[in-house]
Amino acid sequence: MSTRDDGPTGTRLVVGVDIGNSTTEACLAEVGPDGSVSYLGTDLTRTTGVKGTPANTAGALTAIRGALARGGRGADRVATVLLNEATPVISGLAMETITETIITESTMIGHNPTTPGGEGLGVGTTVSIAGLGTAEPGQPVVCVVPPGWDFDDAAAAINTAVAGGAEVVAAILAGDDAVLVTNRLTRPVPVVDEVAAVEKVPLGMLAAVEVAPPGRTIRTLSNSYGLATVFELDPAQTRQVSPVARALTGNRSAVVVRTPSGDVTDRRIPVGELVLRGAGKTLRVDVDAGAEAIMEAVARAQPLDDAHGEPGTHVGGMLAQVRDTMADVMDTPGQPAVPVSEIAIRDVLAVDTFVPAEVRGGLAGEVALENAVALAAMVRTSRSRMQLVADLVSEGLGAAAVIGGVEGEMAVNGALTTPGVDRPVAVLDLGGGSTDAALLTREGECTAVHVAGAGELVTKLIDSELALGDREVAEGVKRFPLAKVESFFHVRHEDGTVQFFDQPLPPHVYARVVVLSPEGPAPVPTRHGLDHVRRLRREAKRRVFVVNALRALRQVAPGGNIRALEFVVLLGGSALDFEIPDMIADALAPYGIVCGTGNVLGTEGPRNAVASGLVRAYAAEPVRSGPAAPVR
Amino acid sequence: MTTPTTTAPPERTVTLREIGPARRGTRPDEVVVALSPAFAGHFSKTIVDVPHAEVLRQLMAGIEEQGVTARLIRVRDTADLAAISHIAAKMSGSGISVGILSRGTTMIHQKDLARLSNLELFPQSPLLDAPVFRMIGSNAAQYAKGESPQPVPTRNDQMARPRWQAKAALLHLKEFECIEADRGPVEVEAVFGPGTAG
Amino acid sequence: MTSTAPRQSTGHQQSLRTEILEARSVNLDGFVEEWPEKGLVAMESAFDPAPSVRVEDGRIVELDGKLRDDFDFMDTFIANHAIDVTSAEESNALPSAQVARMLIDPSVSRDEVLAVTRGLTPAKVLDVVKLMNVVEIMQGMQKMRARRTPANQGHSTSARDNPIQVAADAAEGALRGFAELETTLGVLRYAPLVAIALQVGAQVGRGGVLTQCALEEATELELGMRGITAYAETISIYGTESVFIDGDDTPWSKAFLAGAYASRGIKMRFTSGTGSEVQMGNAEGKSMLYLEIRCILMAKGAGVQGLQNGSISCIGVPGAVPGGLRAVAAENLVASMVDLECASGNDQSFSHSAMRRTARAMPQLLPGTDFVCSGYSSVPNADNMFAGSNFDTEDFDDWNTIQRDFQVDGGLRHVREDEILQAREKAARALQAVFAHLDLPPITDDEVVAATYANSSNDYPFRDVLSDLKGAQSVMERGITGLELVKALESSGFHDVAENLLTVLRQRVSGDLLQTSAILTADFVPLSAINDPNDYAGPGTGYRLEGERWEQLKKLRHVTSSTNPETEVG
Amino acid sequence: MTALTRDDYPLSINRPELLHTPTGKPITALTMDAVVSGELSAEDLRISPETLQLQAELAEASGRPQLAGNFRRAAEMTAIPDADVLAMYNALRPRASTGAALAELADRLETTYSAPVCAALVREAAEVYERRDLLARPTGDDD
Repeated sequence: MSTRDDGPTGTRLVVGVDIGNSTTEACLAEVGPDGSVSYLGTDLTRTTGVKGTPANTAGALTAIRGALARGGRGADRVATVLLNEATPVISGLAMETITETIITESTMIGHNPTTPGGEGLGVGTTVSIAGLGTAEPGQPVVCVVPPGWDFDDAAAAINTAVAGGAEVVAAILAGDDAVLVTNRLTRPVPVVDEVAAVEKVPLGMLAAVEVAPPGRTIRTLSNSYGLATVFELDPAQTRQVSPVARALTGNRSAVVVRTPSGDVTDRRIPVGELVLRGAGKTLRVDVDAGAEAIMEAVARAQPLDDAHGEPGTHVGGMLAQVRDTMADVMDTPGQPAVPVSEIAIRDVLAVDTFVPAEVRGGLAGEVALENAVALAAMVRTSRSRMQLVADLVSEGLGAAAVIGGVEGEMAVNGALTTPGVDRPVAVLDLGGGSTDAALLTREGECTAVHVAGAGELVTKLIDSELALGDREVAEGVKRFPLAKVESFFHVRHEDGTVQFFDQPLPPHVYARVVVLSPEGPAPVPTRHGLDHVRRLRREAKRRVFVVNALRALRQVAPGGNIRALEFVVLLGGSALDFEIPDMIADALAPYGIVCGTGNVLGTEGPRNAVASGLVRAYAAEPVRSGPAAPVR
Repeated sequence: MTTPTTTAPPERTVTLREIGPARRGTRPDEVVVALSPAFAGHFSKTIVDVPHAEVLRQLMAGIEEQGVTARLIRVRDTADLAAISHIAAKMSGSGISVGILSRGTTMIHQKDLARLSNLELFPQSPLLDAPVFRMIGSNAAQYAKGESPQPVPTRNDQMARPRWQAKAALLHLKEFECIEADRGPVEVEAVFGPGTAG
Repeated sequence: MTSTAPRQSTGHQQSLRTEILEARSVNLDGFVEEWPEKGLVAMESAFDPAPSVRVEDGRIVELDGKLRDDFDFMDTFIANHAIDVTSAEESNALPSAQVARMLIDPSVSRDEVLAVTRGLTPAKVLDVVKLMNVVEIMQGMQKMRARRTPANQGHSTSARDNPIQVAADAAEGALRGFAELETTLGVLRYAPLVAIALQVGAQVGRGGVLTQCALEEATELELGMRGITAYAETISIYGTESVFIDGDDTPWSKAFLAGAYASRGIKMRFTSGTGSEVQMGNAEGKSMLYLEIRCILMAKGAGVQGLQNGSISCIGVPGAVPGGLRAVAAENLVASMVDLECASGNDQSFSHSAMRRTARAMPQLLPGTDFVCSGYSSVPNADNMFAGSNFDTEDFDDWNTIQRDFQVDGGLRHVREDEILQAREKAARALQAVFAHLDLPPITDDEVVAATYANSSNDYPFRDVLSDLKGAQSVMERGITGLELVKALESSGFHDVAENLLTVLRQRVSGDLLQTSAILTADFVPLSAINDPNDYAGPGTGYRLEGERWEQLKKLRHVTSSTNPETEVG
Repeated sequence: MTALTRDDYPLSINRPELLHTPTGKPITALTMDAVVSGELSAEDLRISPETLQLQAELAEASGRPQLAGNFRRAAEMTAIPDADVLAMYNALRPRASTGAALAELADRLETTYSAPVCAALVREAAEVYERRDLLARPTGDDD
């Protein structure tokens, strides 16, 4: 501490307060008459209410009191509280599935059961097991076994028929019985099982059943010419069945039935338009055109004035809801409603993703990875009610409270306290709903932008792509490294290293892919292996944070040229992530930029940048202007 | 509810033939199924009348379908499910076992776990039917293969208490009566009676 | 297959009447034959020990036919702590019939009975109650109940652990008359939010209602110490040494825990019940009632003020054997006749038959107990996370009618719809304000409306469970206590609720609720066996349902007015 | 001061002057104003050992010696931190502690916390556990 409590005249106790979307941070410092700053303590608490609204007061006071307690100062000594000029930013997420796979006339079964029976290819006419007795000898048949048949009975019936001369070349079962039946057959044949809607398999049709050896995939039915050979197709027909072959690629087992006009189609679902207004243009883009087309349109409409989605679609609903929420937040009783023009969608991020969905017309609950587009949108208003927050804070604390600076500028200011950083510097604040960037040039000019899409979108992508249906689990996958529990006493981490334990791990994680949360390993309920989950997690982060980092930096970089930047400092909650900072640094490396996670004041890590930036800005001012005044 | 046995009305039976003292297995692809003292002996069906023959067939089928081998033992000196299952897990080449009491209560165990712990427990014997036993066998086999099966969904019924609580206690006491102290576990072979073809 | 499918017919032709009887719900219940050698018998077993006691040098050296060297730990604990050594030999020498007669004789005061029972051994207590039929047991209960004024306890839980539902149902339950409300969880991590909701809702419904949240010991104790809950009762004890050890406890560990709760000013009772030992296969050949009497005396010896018994979660076992419910009634009587508060069961799904369900409660409802139900489900049974109670919300009007029919006080009353809606709405609003104040996940106005008119958890909008769980965790991490709840209520304009809660918290400092059978009246007067002792001394004495309370209980949903029969009163 | 009788109950109404918080405040200081102004902490809402002794007197006077004994143990336990109370409870579980560990616990109760009544309970448990084979075996044996 460089000053005494009742230090020399002119020493002032100030608190910088940053009200963010999710956290409110405070920084307590003494500012000497010469502008010197002694930092006394910081605090962090959850933001109360939507940022930029009077509900923030409670959280702000909590953070101020926390910083005072840590700094060992009483509230009565505070000269000025400095608040950031925070405008409300609300973000929303939506997802539209844009493709649909449809099987008609039950032409194929491609669900890939874990345990098919037998091996090889069998081609014959489909016959119900009850009708096997009347099957013509010498005519190859594919036996169809409905639900309710015991495996012993089914095997016995087939063996009896075979003994009587029937030529059973393959079987299709409703239950999970393929290995059981095959093991009991006098003459083993390929068997596909777990076909829940087996009664829909058309009887009396030519069908092919193929099962590959363990660890292999089918070769004939996934090959258009293989299908052509099996079913004696002409070139036109071959062209028609090629989607079937494609759909079966990678499976260990499959059934194809030759029906008059059976087909597998991959249909695009029209899900409406996105209307983007900006740069004097109004652009329309079909959402089902995919992320690339949407983002290209967004780029052409920069700066975006507003966006609308088609009513009745997820995207339309989401955009409307984001807008409505903002309107609700901004409306003050007794005052005229906020003009809609002030509540406009200012950025949209589209990301291609996929959603596991059950195939229409499938017989065995086949799941196809359908294409989808995830959208994040952001609305911010120019209207801030921070002055009201400042008044309330002042009243609650009994000290003056002023708006001390604009968020982005203050963030850069604070980031400059990171050791090793100098102007020109850009900061990237990696938050929950939006990714923010600000640039401070060598000359001291500052520009700032917010772009849509951040941590919450990553969670949503992980949730839907892994079909978890549980945001808490998805959040865990996002935040913590993975491991596979290989025994009760060891796990293999995602980097391949093994860790041993003295005490046995809890039974519910045994043999599972887990996330290593601070509370211990938590299982990820998925059939996918660790590598798949890891790849998907990193890809989700890349598509959101790396893409947005580049997008945001381009918007603040001189002439849109990222190479013109020298230092990039990562801030915000997601800058604490175990891999996002590295991914962004890797992406920026080719541009010759120094990029890393901030360490505000040399102690705070990526936290407290705005709050300490407010204090720094204040300290720089009074030297020239004397009394506390808002920094512009 | 439909069960895989609906088309086979003639009830299958099972007798257990003792082969000799149970031994620790070495095959990593086996699951040891441990039967309680009165299973398929003093008793022939579970608390809700699922025949023990069917219980055993389905458990073994679930294991076989996964390409894993089932080995049966009978534990004679205890009727405590955790103890039965744990003894079996220690004898299992894969370290995985399924333990089952006469009334149907079932547990999947693993050799490195504490005796009173388990991988999956199915405590509500009145709610266990043939398809559930199949899934239990299948899951045990998947654990043996080092896979991560989704736990078999457990069911609950608030009114099971008035209907079954006392009978469960009675069956438990009867099972206790069949305990033969100081007799170690024996390896057994299941010989299924009429109705089977395999 | 469901566990309760109707029994299959035998294939023989049945009479049409048999078909009707077979279809009756009572035949979905299970019944078994006795097996006394294994303890599968209610209270009449040749294998129970004969009473005996011998005192040497101020120490019991023989108990029920066993010498001290052969005592198991239950015998030891009971001999060391439960039985009054000075009177033991004399009391046990009294003929059992004489003690039984004292229990039912109005001219013998409760204190005079206690002077004898404090010296009785477990086998002697059994010998005494074995002489009593169920009417005599009820007569004994009427006099031996510790608190003069009977009361009732409710369960307030949610299948979705929805705090708003718990708050609204707690408010309604409190308004309907429950003196205690208990909750528990599906997802344990929800506990802090649900416990807060229960407390806030209860204090909206009626100031002074006591709440508890059943959890594992550490968390339950912590919530209690923070003043988020007010009492605890799920501390289980068992009648044989082997089952006690299976539960990973001993009489000494439980006695220590009893002291721990009292040291934090938290009211507490133990839990036990007939059937638990045989259910776990280690009844050691003793009848269910004999083993339960050992539990009751163990509780007495540990110095807890009360006991929840009446078979509780094992009710299916005594319910299936002959005379089982007589034994259950007797175990409640024994708890009362050794001067413990008795929360008398009727708290678990017991029968498919409505007739049996009602009959099961008569030995407690008619004479009155300290808590007739130790958990009447004040939510629909589908939402009851204690696995269902013997009575639930659908039975409210039946219960009220039975109280009116027999002029007995079962602790509840009919409340007009408008009052209920108002209380539910206010509870939801109060919780909304508390959550906002504590910066917990917001409660929307839609949820408040839903809470006002809802029946079950299905009638509420889905909560963001992830945010709720994070909020719940933050309650624990931030060290939020009952004081913060008071502040939140006060600062958001719920002054009356804040005062109610503060008064309940203040009680902890006084310790008044630690005394036997203590509850808080609506005027915040602690009412216990000390200042409201049961003074029954025959017809016209003791607690009588009369005056204002009787006028309350005369009201039902539909009662035709005698002055204008074209209208209804109420 | 003369011993309390049944007529003194409830103390919160009849003898509030006897009641203090562990922090030394009278019970009448627990007002809404005090809560709102932040004067009260959670510590102010705990029961004091003196109050538990008073309730023990009341229990004794009402013919409940065991209940009184529990209150006396509780009065001693007010000094023991929450985590330690739970740890001691766990130590008393069957086969959780060796005889030596229980003896040590009893000594600690007596010397560190001046809790002779609790110590006596632990010593009694140790004696019974030894006779009933409920002490932890010195070496681990989990089978």
